[in-house]
Amino acid sequence: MKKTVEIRWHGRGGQGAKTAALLLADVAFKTGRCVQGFPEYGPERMGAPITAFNRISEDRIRVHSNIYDPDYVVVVDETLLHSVHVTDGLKKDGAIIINTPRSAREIRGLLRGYEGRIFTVDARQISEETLGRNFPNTPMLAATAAVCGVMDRKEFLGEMQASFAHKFAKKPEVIKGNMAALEMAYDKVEMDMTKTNVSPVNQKATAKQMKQSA
Amino acid sequence: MGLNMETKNYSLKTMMEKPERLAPGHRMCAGCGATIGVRAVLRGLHEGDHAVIGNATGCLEVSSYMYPYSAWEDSYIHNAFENAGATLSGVETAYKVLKKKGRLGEKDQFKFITFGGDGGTYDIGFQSLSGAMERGHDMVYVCYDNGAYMNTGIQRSSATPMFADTTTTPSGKVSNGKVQYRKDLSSIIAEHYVPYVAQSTLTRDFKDLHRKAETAIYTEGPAFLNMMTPCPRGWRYETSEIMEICRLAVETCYWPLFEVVEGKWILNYEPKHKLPIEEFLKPQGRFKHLFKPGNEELIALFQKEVDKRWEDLQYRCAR
Amino acid sequence: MRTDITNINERSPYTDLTEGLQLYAGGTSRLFMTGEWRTNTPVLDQDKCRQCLLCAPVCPDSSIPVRGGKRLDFDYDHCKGCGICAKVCPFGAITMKEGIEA
Amino acid sequence: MSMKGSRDRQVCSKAIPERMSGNEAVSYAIRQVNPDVMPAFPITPSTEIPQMVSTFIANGEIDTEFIPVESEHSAMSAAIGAEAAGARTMTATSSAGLALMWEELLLAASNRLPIVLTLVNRTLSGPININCDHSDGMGARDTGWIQIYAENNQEAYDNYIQAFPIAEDPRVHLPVMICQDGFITSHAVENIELLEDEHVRSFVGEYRPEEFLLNPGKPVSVGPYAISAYSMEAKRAQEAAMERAGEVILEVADRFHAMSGRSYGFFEEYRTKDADYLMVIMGSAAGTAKAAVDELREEGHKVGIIKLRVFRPFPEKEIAEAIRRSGCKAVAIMDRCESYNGNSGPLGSEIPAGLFRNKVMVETVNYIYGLAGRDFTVDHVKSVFAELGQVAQGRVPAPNHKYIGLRE
Repeated sequence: MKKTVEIRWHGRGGQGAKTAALLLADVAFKTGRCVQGFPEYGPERMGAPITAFNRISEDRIRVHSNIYDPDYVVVVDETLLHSVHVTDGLKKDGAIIINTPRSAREIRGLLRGYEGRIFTVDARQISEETLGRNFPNTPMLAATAAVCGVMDRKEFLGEMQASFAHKFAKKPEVIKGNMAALEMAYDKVEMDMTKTNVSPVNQKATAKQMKQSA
Repeated sequence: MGLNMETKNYSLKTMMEKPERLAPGHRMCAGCGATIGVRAVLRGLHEGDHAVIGNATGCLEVSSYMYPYSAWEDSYIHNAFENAGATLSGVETAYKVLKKKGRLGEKDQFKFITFGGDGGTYDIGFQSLSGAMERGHDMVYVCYDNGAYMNTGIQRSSATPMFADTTTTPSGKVSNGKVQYRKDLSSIIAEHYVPYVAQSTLTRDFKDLHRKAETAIYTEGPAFLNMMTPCPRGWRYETSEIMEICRLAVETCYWPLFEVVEGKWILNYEPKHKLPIEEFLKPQGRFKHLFKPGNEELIALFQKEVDKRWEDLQYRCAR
Repeated sequence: MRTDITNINERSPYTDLTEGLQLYAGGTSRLFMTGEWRTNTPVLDQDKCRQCLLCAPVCPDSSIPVRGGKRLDFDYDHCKGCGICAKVCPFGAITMKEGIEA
Repeated sequence: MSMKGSRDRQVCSKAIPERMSGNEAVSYAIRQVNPDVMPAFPITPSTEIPQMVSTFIANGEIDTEFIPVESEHSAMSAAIGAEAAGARTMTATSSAGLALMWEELLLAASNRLPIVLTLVNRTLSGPININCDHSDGMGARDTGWIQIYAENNQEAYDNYIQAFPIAEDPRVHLPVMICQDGFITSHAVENIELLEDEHVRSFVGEYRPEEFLLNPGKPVSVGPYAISAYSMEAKRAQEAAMERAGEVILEVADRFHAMSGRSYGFFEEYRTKDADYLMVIMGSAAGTAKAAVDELREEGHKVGIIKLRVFRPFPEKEIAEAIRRSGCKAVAIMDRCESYNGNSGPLGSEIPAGLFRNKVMVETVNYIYGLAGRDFTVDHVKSVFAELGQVAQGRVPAPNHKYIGLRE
């Protein structure tokens, strides 16, 4: 993993993009990383577009500004693609991860000439299948972990299992569904194969998708 | 409460025997009504009980604790003008926690009484008072109501009676003094549904004020005591006449004596022959202009308002 | 360290004042003689006084001490001469005399 | 009201690695200190603190008495009553909340009450805005409170724990304001090293004032009217306490270092040795500035940072000495607050005055940045140092309190 990975989340107030960013910080912390997880605050209410950020690093993070040139952009709600320039400043060798049932090919048209890598995952479908409700942030968290490769699958799922066990101590029945959502999203996240310049960071993810598409 | 209450067999002799809790040497005006009232309220404290006295900025405060001279025999805190309620709620909460944490012994009994003029109580300190009453602190808030901002030189307050001549409602060629009726703060605090609210003033044997002070102090939870204490300077009457002025306020039903115990309204005194309001207004220079020929209808208006409020009070007490 | 205000006066250096001007004592105002404000002075006629004590509670300056159920003479160190006591006395036992002397 | 501490000889505490927001960190410290009384009124972005404390109380984790007052003015009023009564008292607020307290801030200090206030810095209206700048804290800079600013959640936590021993020291007896940047640190989850409960408790010690309202049979009078013959002396005595606060702050920092291994002073000098250009900055932006300095140093630029931690008492001589020692050519003075005096922000006024008084004649440029949450980035820091170079070499005149990241 490169020295500091910077991630920018786009979602809508109430969808849990902030929570996902904090959960990612959480799990990265538990795997020994230095982390930052913070939302961009305003008086916005339910439904308004919101932004959240992660920095994940091997050393203590001192920068306290927002992220303008992220390595990764995560879009929790694809309807934002019409209103928000989600790819602004996104690094050339970075990637965007979008919650959508559509293929990356279809999505690319909405990205204002963005040429970098696109990963898609149908977080809604996964969430409804595993949790019976639309909690897109849980699958998006797993997809993001898979793509930006700050930790490996086993490490990630292990830590999430542990934190769910703590978080849902009073209703363990929901743990299984949440874990299933994470695993499914981690494995199902798909890269647009029209692009070839894949950084070593994501060989794993890519290889995995080769298998699936075969 | 109720147990060994002194007022059960009240006698001026035994009450005046009690050690004085407001020392002489304070700088209040000669003949000040507030200090007479404060002394009476403090006599409501049982001997051996400690007290912390709070005080809003005002005549009483600037005159009773002028460094290094304090007239207070008990612990005393003055903070600012508008926050006597909040300040004493802090003190009372500290008492609770020091007891809880064992830093005060079981036998160390403290009572909490704060004094504020009508400025610090009806007006600028109203929010702080309302908050403290609503939160249910075990304290007594005593308003010494002299019907204007006397400390700053007799400006009108929401406790100033209609038509009073004050420095911000002067009577003049085209003015008859204050335009508005006074705010009925006793009722407003009663509507907070606190355990005890009472209205009193200085009476011949001070039994009414003593009983209400003692009841307020020894009632658990918040209590409010509204005490009319005339100000010779602001009301412009002959200084020595104060007790007569108070009697007339009660006999004309301008200042009825009542209390509200756990929401029950009780009328403590009903004049056999309710005196006309002129009797109360006449000796006071601040109402002099009302007695100019042609102003009879102003006095009639004043009487009308007094009657209305008196009937309203009788109704509440009859409920 | 309780406060002895006899050591605090208008010539005391700032280091001698109490912290935050707090007083660790009560009733220190007794040392301030408001009796000097007086222009009229109440005089008690012991023979006329029936010890009803109606005068004691009306004194704004706590200057009518009561001991053993009886009022003593005025505390002229503090009495400001307002005349309320004379007014409330039912027996004419208190008269107001011009000047500061009883 | 002096203080008899029962503080043990300091033993080193085990570091507990955690991750939490600045508000969580301060609340965690509050739980460890278990203060006696906390009156508070919610205001963004400090609201989480009274919420978390209320939860600790609801779960019986602490026996603090929380007073849900009806305004911030009443919060500080009740705090004054509780502290004078002998209870260890704290509150939390932001922005308009602190502004509403203003009158009471002065009284807390002049009554010499060691209250602790945790301030989550937010701009003052108007326009109304919930984001960070230092106008609230700076607005209270002359109220007689000690003010200590934090770069991140760790410092907010560490400063809070040091606040009580500083405030309650008999040489000081002044209230302490612990400041951290609203949202930027208060709501950002970051790594932190916590201390063990028992070490924090013994570090802070029991609160045992000598004189207090609730001392049975020993009445105290607080809050007099003082004629001119006493008032000026009282204010001078208060100023003397603020002067003494400096040494106490350093002593407490030493004890804290012994326990935690983390050292604190009036300010932190970051790569100032042999620096040509310095930046004096306060709060979370100092971290961003350090990151920029590292990059610039790699490119061969001799730049450094002075991160001001203690703003009151103002360590004028020490700052001047540090700048003199560095031998730098020019200093950028960064204000996250406007003074509306037509010349400079608060630091832009006080630091040059200090340099002048201490005969350190170096070029200074005052920059205003980050008002009402305007983001402040590594690139901004670099642009400031670039301009500073131009100014020092006489290529451009020194701008007069220039705004950073402003649309012009």
